[in-house]
Amino acid sequence: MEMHDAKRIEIMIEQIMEKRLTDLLIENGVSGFSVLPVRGGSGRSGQWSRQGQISRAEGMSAVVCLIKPERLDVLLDVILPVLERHIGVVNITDAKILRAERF
Amino acid sequence: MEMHDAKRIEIMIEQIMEKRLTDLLIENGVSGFSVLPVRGGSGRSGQWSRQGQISRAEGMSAVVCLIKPERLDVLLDVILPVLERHIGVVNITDAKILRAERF
Amino acid sequence: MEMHDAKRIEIMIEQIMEKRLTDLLIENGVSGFSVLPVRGGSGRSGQWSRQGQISRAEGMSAVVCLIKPERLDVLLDVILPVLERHIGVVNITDAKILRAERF
Amino acid sequence: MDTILSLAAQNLLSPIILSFALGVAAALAKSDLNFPEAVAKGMSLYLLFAIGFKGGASIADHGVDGQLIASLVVGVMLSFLLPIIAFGLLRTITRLSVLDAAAVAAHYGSISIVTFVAGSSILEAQGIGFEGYMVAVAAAMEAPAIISALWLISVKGGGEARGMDAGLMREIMLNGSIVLLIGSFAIGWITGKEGLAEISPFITDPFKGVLCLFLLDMGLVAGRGLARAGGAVSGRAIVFGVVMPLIGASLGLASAWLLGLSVGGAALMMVLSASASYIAVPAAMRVALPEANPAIYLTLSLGVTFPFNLTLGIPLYVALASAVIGG
Amino acid sequence: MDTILSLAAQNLLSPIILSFALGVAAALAKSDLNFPEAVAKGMSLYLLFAIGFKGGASIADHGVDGQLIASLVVGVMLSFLLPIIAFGLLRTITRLSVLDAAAVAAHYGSISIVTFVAGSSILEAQGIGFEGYMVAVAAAMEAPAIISALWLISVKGGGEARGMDAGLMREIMLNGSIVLLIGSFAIGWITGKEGLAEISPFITDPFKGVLCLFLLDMGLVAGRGLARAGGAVSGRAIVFGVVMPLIGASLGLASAWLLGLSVGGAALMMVLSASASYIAVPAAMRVALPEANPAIYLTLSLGVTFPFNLTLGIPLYVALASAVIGG
Amino acid sequence: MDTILSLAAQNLLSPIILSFALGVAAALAKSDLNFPEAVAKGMSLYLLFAIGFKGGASIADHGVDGQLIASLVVGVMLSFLLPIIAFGLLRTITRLSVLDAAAVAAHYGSISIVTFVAGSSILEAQGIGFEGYMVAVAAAMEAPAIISALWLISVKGGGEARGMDAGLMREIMLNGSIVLLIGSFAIGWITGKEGLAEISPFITDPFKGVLCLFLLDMGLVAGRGLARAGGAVSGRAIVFGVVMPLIGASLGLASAWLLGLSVGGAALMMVLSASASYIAVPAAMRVALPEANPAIYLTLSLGVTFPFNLTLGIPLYVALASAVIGG
Ligand SMILES: Nc1ncnc2c1ncn2[C@@H]1O[C@H](COP(=O)(O)O)[C@@H](O)[C@H]1O
Ligand SMILES: Nc1ncnc2c1ncn2[C@@H]1O[C@H](COP(=O)(O)O)[C@@H](O)[C@H]1O
Ligand SMILES: Nc1ncnc2c1ncn2[C@@H]1O[C@H](COP(=O)(O)O)[C@@H](O)[C@H]1O
Ligand code: NA
Ligand code: NA
Ligand code: NA
Repeated sequence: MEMHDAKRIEIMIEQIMEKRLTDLLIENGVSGFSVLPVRGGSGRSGQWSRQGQISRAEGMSAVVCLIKPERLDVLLDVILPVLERHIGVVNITDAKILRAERF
Repeated sequence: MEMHDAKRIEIMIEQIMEKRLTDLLIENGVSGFSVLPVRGGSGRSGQWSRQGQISRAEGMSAVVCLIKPERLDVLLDVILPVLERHIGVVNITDAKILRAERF
Repeated sequence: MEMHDAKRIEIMIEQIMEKRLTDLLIENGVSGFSVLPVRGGSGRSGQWSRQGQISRAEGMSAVVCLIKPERLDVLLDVILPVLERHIGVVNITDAKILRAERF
Repeated sequence: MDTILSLAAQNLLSPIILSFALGVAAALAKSDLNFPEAVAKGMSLYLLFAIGFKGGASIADHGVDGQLIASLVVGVMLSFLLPIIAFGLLRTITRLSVLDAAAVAAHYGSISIVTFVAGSSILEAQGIGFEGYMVAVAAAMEAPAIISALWLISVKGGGEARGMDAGLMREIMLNGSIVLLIGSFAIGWITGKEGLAEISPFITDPFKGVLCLFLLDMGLVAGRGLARAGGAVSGRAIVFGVVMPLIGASLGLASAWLLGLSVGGAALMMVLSASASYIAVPAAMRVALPEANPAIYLTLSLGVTFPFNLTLGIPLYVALASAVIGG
Repeated sequence: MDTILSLAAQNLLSPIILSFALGVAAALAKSDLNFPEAVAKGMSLYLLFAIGFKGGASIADHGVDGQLIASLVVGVMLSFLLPIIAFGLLRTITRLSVLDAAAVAAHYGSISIVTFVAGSSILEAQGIGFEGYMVAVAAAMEAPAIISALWLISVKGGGEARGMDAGLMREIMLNGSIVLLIGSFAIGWITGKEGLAEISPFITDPFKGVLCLFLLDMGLVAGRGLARAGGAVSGRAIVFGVVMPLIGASLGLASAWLLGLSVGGAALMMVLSASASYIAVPAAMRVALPEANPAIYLTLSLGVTFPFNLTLGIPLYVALASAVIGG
Repeated sequence: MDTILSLAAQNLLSPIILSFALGVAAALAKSDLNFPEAVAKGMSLYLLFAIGFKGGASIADHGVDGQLIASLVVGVMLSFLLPIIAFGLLRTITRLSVLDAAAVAAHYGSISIVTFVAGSSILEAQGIGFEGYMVAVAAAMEAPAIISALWLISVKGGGEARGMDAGLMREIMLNGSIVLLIGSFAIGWITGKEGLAEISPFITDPFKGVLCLFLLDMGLVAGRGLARAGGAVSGRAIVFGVVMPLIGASLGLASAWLLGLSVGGAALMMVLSASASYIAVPAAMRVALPEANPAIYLTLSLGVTFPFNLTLGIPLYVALASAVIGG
């Protein structure tokens, strides 16, 4: 089984900023990512939950992005300005991927 | 790009125990986590799905928690008693985080 | 705190193939996994979102599966044929798990 | 006898029962028909709100009598008592552990609000009136059974029950269904006939149709549970799932007779005693008795007793209530 | 001609079409207006249940005649035949590969239940009756086209179709929409006029309003698809998306004439033949022909043919049916 | 005075207010009662569609007069002006930073469509008519306040506001609620009385009932916000949350008088001016002023002003409008 090194970047981001982030990713050639709903959480700005909410203002998404290790720095340079003044967190783990021709 | 070591703890837990877990996290000073919905799964207690359900009794959440490596043991000591008699799993991966001042 | 080595496999797969994949996992003795909804994403086949959709045709799930490292190859052999002609990605990270008796 | 059969036949061919049957059939045939979780939850909130409100409005209309308090007290007593009978029966005829038997017993002492809703729909279709406060009795009967079950374990020593701490107690008493049922009951009572008139096109007219769709979903869930449960539940346990509601219904009938309830009220008291919880109690059990096997209690309550009550039980209870109280 | 124009105008200015247009406009303007997936799915379950039930109840009322079987058989034959015509047309006028052409063809042989619902709403608004069993014909026409398409590929060799294995076959025949449509049709048939009366305030009165909201959502989805598809679909393919429904409708009209259907029945047979699937077939294609490009078949069926039928097609078909059958 | 009190009492005991109160009580008691996000969103889409459509249909019925344009212009002016007053008041009586004060001010210049819906329900219950185009005024008043607030920051220098770029501007103008409200208003206008008749069983009959459930959910959200906000909001800020709507309502009344609106129209203009946004503006603030603290503006608008308007405010405004305009 051939596996290739990759980085798994997981960005917890305000839903209201999600489109801005993914537009930027695509603009910068990062065309692979998945968006998972986040139902609630807690951070420096307190605890929250999406139950019964109707506005997009409160609520977060997890954007998971697998990329080649050598592209990590470029990616971070691109996304950090979007995140800077906003709440949320970013974590990066080492991963292996199959079918590397897709990245 | 400055990155800091962290641990990513992912706890798959029964929804009915979720609040107990997150209350405990906050009580013990772990104020950062995100809760993702889990739509179905399988484990020793069989396969399940949330489709069409109305009760919270069956159903799980994934609580993702990023912390400084040195706090891992404290965290595990705190959460294990809650999980002990319940179904679910915990996994921990090494991660890098940005903006470490937030943790 | 005793922790055990494990692999965390995260499979982003078309919803329509999800049951085929999980059936196969169970058939091959991988009885532990969790399915998380994916709300949208982007890849080689373009960008998509589940908002307002009613069909299962467009839409993906993330199947997260924790297994003992020595079983990874068997698992990949089993799942790859299902994924082969379909869109989606697989990533594998090293993880630690608690309560290894469950795996 | 004749009436029972014709009542049962009429009930079996009503849209709500056929919708449930469709759900079970679709699930057993492994169709991918399913309701999103949010829609199922939305329908259950609607049903609880509507049934509570209408109960309250009918009290406002007919006034309260001494029976209200008496009925509440008797309901609570039944809910405490039934788990003990259920536990004894389970330990006698099945091989369930103390822990599993107690968990199952808790379900049968508590009630199924959907069975109650179906029962009152059938009464209405037959033009049989009932005391509006039966909704309040239903709410009162949700929780006591849980305490009985935990007490049984502490006495019989079947494992370590996470004691009934204050947190769990509050969680049970303030669980969403009870709060919504009691709350809308109060709103119906306060706003009375006028309040009902304002929102009747929402809570009365489409009620039965929503109930059909909801029971379709219940059928899907029950059918999938049955298909999945497979070996988890023994033949003897299934016998329990049919006999226990009959015992419950008998006690309910006796209580109704003592209380002097109307035919409809008696039938509903029987329905409440005969039905088994599958929303509030399973959730409480996951917290208080996590080692008890959910496959057993959910299969019995949702897969055996719920369909039994829905199809044969309710018409039987209505016929018996008519014979004993009405006759 | 006059009637067609006035019918089309009247149709274009009805709340349901304007709701669809609002959705398309909002999507093209990149508004963030959207429906949660669960709500969209809930509305589609409601529409299927209601349309099936009403169809069944109308059969119970008017009785079955020999036409029912004949219509079902003809419907199935049309669904087998139309993909072959569509495939030929696509290979002639566009440059689609065998694989993509076959996948698109499967969609046009199958049907769009929402187009059917819209068609029957328009007939009702104009006081034109139709055979209740047309709902059953709709269900029967969902699947055969998929088999035709897979057969085309095996003959024309456009790639390796994951053979029509038993699992896929069952999945198609038992997909949620078919089961719900046939199931509620059966319930409506069994419970008849009385059943309908019981739940009519739920399935009849608010039906059109729900349809408006649902079409608003369909408009949003179609509009987003159009915006996104961009280059994926050629001008010639778009021509196909308008011409093919007209061919389908003609065959539907001829069939209806042979079957001796009423004006309304004929119009609905045309609507079924003219409409293209965007729920059942796309899902089947993702399993059977994963290499076929979804952007092509979804854009054509949901972005071109669906709006065409909804706005111009249906009034045209009604007018033609009136002229040919009614005249 | 008498009328005000009796109006307030009557309002406080209506099902919609009691439902809201039930939600707040359940949240404060930490019940786990909650609505899934998708259901809450579904209900809000329904309410927007219904209120927009009915407004449009009533215009089609009564025709447009010069007042429509005048009212829109005045509404936009109020929405620009109110944040400046709110900002001044906040900086005088509270210790909020420029940034937080501007963010709060933006909410009070904009409007709460649910408060508007509740206001029109109350008017209808009392048989008081109003101008159908008030819905359009509501939509026009959503956005200008945001521009005022950003302008305040650029003048007062309270931090770096992410300038009002074209993207954000379009996002605000085309946010889902505005598009749905204006869109369904247009559809109602175009299809008129006939369109309304077609879908009235969906958008009129069950409207109040849906509003009850929706306000129940709003109560839950507001109650949880209050419980959570704890120290975030000072006593003086709470005073602002009650005084500001009174100031807004006074300006609304004056404007209505100048415009020559009917009693009902004047009451609704007061409601719009008095109410504070909690859907569109918070979302815009998260983009434009991410450093402003959401706990402050959400607690004030949803936790203080919304309940105040719903319970005491609206009956007061109706009474004042009757006295000043009607007298
Ligand atoms: N340490 C963490 N681990 C996981 N998720 C986090 C963490 N910190 C913050 N989050 C998520 O990011 C959101 C905003 O965090 P904050 O910016 O700290 O208010 C929280 O509500 C969580 O959903
Ligand atoms: N190995 C695993 N990988 C991922 N999720 C798991 C695994 N085992 C269990 N789970 C999740 O935890 C739930 C309960 O597991 P169990 O305690 O084994 O019954 C399952 O239904 C899954 O959602
Ligand atoms: N690099 C990636 N990182 C995360 N998710 C991805 C990535 N590439 C693809 N995906 C997910 O897989 C889906 C199909 O990808 P593709 O096969 O490239 O069209 C996308 O819509 C995403 O949800
Ligand atoms: Na019981
Ligand atoms: Na067709
Ligand atoms: Na305002």
